[in-house]
Amino acid sequence: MASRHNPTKNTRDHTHSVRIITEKLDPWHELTVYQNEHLTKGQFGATATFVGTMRDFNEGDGVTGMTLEHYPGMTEAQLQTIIDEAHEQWTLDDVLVVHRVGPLLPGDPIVLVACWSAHRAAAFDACRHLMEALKSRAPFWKNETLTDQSNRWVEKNTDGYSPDNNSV
Amino acid sequence: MASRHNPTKNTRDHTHSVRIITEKLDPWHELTVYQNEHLTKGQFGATATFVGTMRDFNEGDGVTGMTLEHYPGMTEAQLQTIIDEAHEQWTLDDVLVVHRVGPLLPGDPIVLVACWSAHRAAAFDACRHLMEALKSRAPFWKNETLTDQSNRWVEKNTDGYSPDNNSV
Amino acid sequence: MAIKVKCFASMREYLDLSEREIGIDGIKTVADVWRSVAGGKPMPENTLCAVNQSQANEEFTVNSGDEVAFFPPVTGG
Amino acid sequence: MAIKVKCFASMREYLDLSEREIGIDGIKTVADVWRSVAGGKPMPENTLCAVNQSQANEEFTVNSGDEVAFFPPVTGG
Repeated sequence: MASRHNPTKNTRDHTHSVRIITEKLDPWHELTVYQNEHLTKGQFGATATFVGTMRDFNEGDGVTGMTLEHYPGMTEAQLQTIIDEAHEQWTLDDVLVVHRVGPLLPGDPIVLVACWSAHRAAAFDACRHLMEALKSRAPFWKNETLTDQSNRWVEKNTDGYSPDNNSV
Repeated sequence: MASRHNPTKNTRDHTHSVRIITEKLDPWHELTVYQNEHLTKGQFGATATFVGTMRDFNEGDGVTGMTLEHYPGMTEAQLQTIIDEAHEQWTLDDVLVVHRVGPLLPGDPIVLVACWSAHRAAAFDACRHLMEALKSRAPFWKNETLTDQSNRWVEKNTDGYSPDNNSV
Repeated sequence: MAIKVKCFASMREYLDLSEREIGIDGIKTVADVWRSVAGGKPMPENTLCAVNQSQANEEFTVNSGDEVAFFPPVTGG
Repeated sequence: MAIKVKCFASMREYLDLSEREIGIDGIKTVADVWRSVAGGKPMPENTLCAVNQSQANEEFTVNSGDEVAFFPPVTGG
């Protein structure tokens, strides 16, 4: 009977918190499996998640496909650093980041970020912070295939805090 | 080939967006089913979700059970109003709110809020806003059973934006 | 005709009243409804009132057929 | 000994270079590595550099055995 909340802050191994995958990402299945394996029932009260999904449009153009390139090794290291920083800044029970690479189709989920904590402020704040940190610091690159079969590199992620921006 | 994002803002019926349930809430299963039924693949790029889960501790005491009471009719109406307001304020593809009532055990999910949009800022902002609005305006009440078998009403939800608060 | 009165959570226990109908005679406002069912008990600070499932204050006018509810601050989510 | 050079995304196409080893002779910094592989092409604005998978600037000292990478702004998520 745990009557006190005491996540083992900053001392645990977070290596299971990062996964780079080439197969289809089913975020809700990932969450089910991860929560069963890694979270303790009754400890966490708040789970905030974000899923980025490939759209069939971007900057006014139809998009029919996408290839996600990454820097193997550095990607995992950067995500670990970002997650470690989040554990420093907030009291979190656990974090999960799953990112897909390789060829994708519209409607395919690209990224999942999830944060578990006792209270909702930490979960919300950390989830959003992690997502922004991932988009600005983790070495992934998107190459879009447009409806006319041409390809283009997405040039820049925009800030995700502005309500009028055009990024995901 | 949908190359333009155009959610039918403020004109659609949002009644399917609210569910009050007495059975066990599996948020990830709810999201899988709802997304398949109500969302269009390729339209949305961002999904932000929040799940509130019953802890086995609160305000320093061990908690062994909880009963969620609500005001049938007014609860659904208030949640609809809150969701309509969110659709006014942000460009959202869809919103889902599921709240459990009746007896619960530690580890049981209590509430799910999910927002789908083209871009992540709207999804994040709306999800958090909806959760705060639900906690401050929707007529639900928690009665906790403590480890000594005594019962007490949770007296007040606290603000969820402060990093040091004690609420979920 | 009558007014339907509902109480929830700690208010249900405080007034020992879950649901009840009262006559409209002498009732003009939400505060009158309270006096009619509270048996002299004061309204606790922070009490919330609703008329026909919309939040209302104590001065809100009540009509025959209305549903009036009293409850404490909400704690869902 | 040698330095491993990697380029990603549009930088891979710009230099037509995915991965290559170069000798350490005459190489002191990240900027020297660029000159060694770029064939006279200027470094595009916003280019990011990494040494041993940590972000570094052009003045960062490079040693034998290091892995040096060049890539454009990241666009994942």
